[in-house]
Amino acid sequence: MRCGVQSCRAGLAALAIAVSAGVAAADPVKVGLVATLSGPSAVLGQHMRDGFLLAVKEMGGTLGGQPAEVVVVDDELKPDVAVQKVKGLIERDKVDFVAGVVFSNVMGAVVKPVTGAETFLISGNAGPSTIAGAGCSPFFFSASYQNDQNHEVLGQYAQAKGYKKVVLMAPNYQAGKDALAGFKRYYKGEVADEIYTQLGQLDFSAELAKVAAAKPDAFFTFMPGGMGVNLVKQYRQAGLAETVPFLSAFTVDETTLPATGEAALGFYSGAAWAPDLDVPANKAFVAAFEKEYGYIPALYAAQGYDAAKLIASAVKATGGKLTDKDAVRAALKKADFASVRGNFKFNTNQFPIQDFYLVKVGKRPDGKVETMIAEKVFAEDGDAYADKCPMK
Amino acid sequence: MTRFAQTLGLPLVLFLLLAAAPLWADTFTLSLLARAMIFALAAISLDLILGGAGLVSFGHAALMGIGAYGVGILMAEGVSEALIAFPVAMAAAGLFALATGALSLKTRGVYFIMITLAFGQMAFFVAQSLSAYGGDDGLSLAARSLVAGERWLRGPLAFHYTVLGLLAAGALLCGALLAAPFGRVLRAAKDNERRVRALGLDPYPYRLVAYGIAGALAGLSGALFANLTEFVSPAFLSWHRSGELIVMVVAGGMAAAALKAGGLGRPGSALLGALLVVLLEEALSDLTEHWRIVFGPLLVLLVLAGGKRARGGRT
Amino acid sequence: MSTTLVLVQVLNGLQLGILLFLVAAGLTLVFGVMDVINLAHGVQYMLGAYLMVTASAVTGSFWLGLPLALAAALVLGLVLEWLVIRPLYGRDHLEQVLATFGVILFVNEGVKLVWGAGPRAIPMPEALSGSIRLMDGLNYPVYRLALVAAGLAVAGLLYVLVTRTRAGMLVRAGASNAPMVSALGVDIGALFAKVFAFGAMLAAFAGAMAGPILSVEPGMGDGLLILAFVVIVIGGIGSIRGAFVAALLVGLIDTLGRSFLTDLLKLVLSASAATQAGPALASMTVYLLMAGILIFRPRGLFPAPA
Amino acid sequence: MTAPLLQVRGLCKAYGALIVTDAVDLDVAHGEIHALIGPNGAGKTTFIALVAGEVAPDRGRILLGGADVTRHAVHRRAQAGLARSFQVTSVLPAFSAVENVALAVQAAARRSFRLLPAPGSDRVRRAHAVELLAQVGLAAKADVPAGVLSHGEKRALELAMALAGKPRLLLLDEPMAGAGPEEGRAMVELISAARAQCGILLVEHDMEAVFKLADRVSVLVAGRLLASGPPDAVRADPAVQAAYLGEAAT
Repeated sequence: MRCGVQSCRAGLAALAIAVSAGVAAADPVKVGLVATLSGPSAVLGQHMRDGFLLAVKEMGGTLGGQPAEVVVVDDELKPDVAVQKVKGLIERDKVDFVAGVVFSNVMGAVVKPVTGAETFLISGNAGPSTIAGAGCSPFFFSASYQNDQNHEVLGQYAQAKGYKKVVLMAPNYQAGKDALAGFKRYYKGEVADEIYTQLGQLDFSAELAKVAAAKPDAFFTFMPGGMGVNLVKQYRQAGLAETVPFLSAFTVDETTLPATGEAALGFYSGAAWAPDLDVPANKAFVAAFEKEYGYIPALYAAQGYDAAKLIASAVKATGGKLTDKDAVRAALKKADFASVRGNFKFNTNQFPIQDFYLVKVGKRPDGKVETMIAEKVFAEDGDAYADKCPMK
Repeated sequence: MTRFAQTLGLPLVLFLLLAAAPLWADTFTLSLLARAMIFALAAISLDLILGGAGLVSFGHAALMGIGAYGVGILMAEGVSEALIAFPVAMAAAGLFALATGALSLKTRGVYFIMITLAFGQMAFFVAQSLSAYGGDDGLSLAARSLVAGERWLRGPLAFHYTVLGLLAAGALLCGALLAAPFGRVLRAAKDNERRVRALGLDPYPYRLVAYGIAGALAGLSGALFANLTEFVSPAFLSWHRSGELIVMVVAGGMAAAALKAGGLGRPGSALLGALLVVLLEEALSDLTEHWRIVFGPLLVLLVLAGGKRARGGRT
Repeated sequence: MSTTLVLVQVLNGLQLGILLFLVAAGLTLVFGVMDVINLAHGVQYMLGAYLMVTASAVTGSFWLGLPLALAAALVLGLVLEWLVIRPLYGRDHLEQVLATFGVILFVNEGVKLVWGAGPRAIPMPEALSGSIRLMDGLNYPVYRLALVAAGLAVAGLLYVLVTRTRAGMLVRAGASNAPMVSALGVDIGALFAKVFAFGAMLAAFAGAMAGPILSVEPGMGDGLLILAFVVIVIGGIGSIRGAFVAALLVGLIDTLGRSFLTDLLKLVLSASAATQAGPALASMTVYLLMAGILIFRPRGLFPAPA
Repeated sequence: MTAPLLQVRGLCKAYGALIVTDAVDLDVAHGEIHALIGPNGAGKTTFIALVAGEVAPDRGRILLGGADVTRHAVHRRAQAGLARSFQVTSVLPAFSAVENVALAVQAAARRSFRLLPAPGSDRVRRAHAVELLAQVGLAAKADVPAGVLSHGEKRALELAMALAGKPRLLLLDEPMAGAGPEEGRAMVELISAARAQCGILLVEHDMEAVFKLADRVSVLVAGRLLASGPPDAVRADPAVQAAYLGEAAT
């Protein structure tokens, strides 16, 4: 075996865990955590990793009573690199679980190599429709959501609110198209314009001029990462924030709010979680997270945290006998852990059934900006693709 | 002896090491080596035009990507046979290279770099808009290609030797092309185009044919790459990947020149470059998430220490 | 599409063009004068933005932070020239590409370690934070107008520097015949260092100015570097005038393409085909433009005298 | 009598207001050495470039062996039997001397589009290349990179490359320039020997060599042909003496 897997491959955070573990007697549980840790989107992976590692740390460096080894790998947001890395996790490190994955295109690339090797894959974020539907796998569990759901929240909200005319905008790639499709599944009014922008676009002045010209009742967008930061600031600067409500998904959250600051105040998003969600487990999680890392967790952190807790629950239920795949799967399906999202159970396609909220950017008493629950839009919502999954 | 080392020593050693790899490597290392060898094939094809003909293409990843999509799309349409898909992939990439090369080769130097980038980007955006084949999310292959109806490529050993064999064939082909009268014209036109014209030779058709052959070989490497990852994605065509291939070729040329065992325009050096870059990246990224902070200065040092020796390679 | 909308998009295009010009100007000078392909120019733009993040936070003011950030960028430019670029003069272009690529990797990772992986912001100066009413129903942010004005001012300044001063004369002469200039008894090494650092500062200025409207994040210079190369190649390497014209051309075509191409396609294609092809084509317009220009003018619009 | 090998008729070339070639007529016959002389800046090198095809004329015609090649590209003229040396030597610096000549040999044999090596015929052509090198006295330097050869050796190498194509017409642009006395004498002999195979258009400043070698001399001054004829007649021409030789002789 190579020099202590944790120290070599997981960076400093995991090293801390290994040291604090101190329980080396039992067979360790090995988890490979795949996250995007380089490039402009690195912050999403960082949230997810920190959330996951926090959970492990809180459990004293164990998962379900067994000492834990977490191997963190950076997928570089390149699908082929991700495939190479998960092969390393499975064939070399012989991990029991692969967790994480921020982006759907990376998930699309790794889902087969992982589940094909009969290793459990616990998504910490990406939930593409193929895996939720016909391509579902007994070895795949989502600790996050199905991609469309967050968009549906806003569609439902816009419909309920009685908006007559909206403009939609997303980057020109599959997730962007899915986002707008998800919104339109519930919104039945007029769509004045559907704007597709280039992925990684910096400047939205051209598009925002079109939005202003269309004079819609509301604006819906899916613009993750740095693109979202630019859009939010430019939306505010174009003077649209006062006139056209800004509805979004994965655009204003705790990864981008430090950069957008107060420019995002009053902007809406849809999510299954927000830092102020009133659940005991969540209160503890947010407090511990801020204390540990010095920044406010985003939903990626919450999902990473839940993913670790989910794995721990299965390890515990099986008594650490991870070779019995059927038993592990049955244990995972029970989702017997205290989710920071409160209500959390698995659908037949092994995606969660959970509540979804409209969240709004607001200021905390300490002056920091975060997303806050505004209203519950869906209760115990399953995704639209579960029917197509042959698993029962 | 030096002459032998310059022409055959380095590639021979590398090929022997690769051929012996299954004796000691686990399946993960084998798949890592397969990745390195597939990039090496692409790097060797790039070096044919870059080192051999002095044409720096910044769109080589697009050719590789076209090959990968060739396999992916055919499989999505129900054609899993490698004996059909691989030649189609090579033909598609080769024809794209010929068509874009016919226009690009009217320019020189940095203008050539940028016009090949432009065509590469166009191919990238087309791949991104192929929503029938996954669009930006890419396309999963149902399984690896069949060879004459057999599941030959699915075993790690067979896959290793298949890739190694095709890599060796590609290296031999490029080496032979460069040593032949054809390659002599390419190399001479890189050295002194005016003189070559005065001898009654128009470099254009030679360069175009070389570009087309390089395209087909890059397409082959793309076809293998699709089989390795069982996935194709527009990211395969991105300019970042083209830049990585250039880095492999140039770093390999410089490293080989420093060892006095080759230089630009020698397949063995491109092979060395690809192996070095892929394996070093893997090794460094195992050590730290911030491996680029080490890798970047290594490249700078290689250039600063390598001095002008790299130019003494095959010309 | 209304005329006012077109007008606003033209302004937006100009503004992108100005930003591109600021980055491309240094790139084309360094390339034209010293024959160095400096891929690290994009990270100098990024560094400008990050330095501005810190400088504006430390001083608490945009206006005090800007000169501080520019001075720091100038110093970093000199250091980079001394450490990496100077040994590359006269070397093969490919070696320069490899070495400066290494610099990109290092700096991109470095800023992540220093400033964190997440996007950062530069607060907009109060005085410029509003938007003004250009025409009925269309507001335009003051800051963007200021950015255009600042860019035009820098372009004018550059024009005067290059055409009216001794240093500019040497730069122009150096671009076409470096040995001749050094034969005139000019310390060509010192001239190169100054030009390089000045180019780095221009890129940093672009980054600092873009900060309040764009997010400051690792790798933000990579995409812009490619566009800047497109600009200098269209303009003709070494030509400041070419870079200016090409930057505006690229800015306008890119912006107008993104805004109107899909709508234009709808006139000839079905709506679904247009929304399918439009954005893909809009992403390509800049590259189509470059390929088209190079096919007919293989050395750009304003080729340097051979 | 058959048409002269090279016929230049009314050739004109101007760069802006500067007329560098002004209605020049000139012939070179097979087996003849026709020397073109003139003061610096007379337009000799431009004239060579026009004949070789590197520069397109504004007006006039160039016929090679009776065929009009005025619009033909450099390489097509070369294929039609036109070989040349350059004023500033132009070899393939990274190639060995024998490789330089081997390229010329394969170009002449029209065997360049052979994608794969064929050891047999490659060896034959290499032997031929070595032979040509021996002709110009470079046999000992066959494997030396051309870039490190002395100036005179590069000149000789260029000549070997030119002869490899069995050219009908040889354009030599100042072959003596920069050569030492020994090398100069050797070059005169080489050129003299080459006359048997082809016609030669020789641009040269070394008057001793010109009058030793040339069958005919033309004098170019400011783009115009001032005089043309046998060496002695040209030497005696008062206009030539006034414009050119007078100053050169003093």
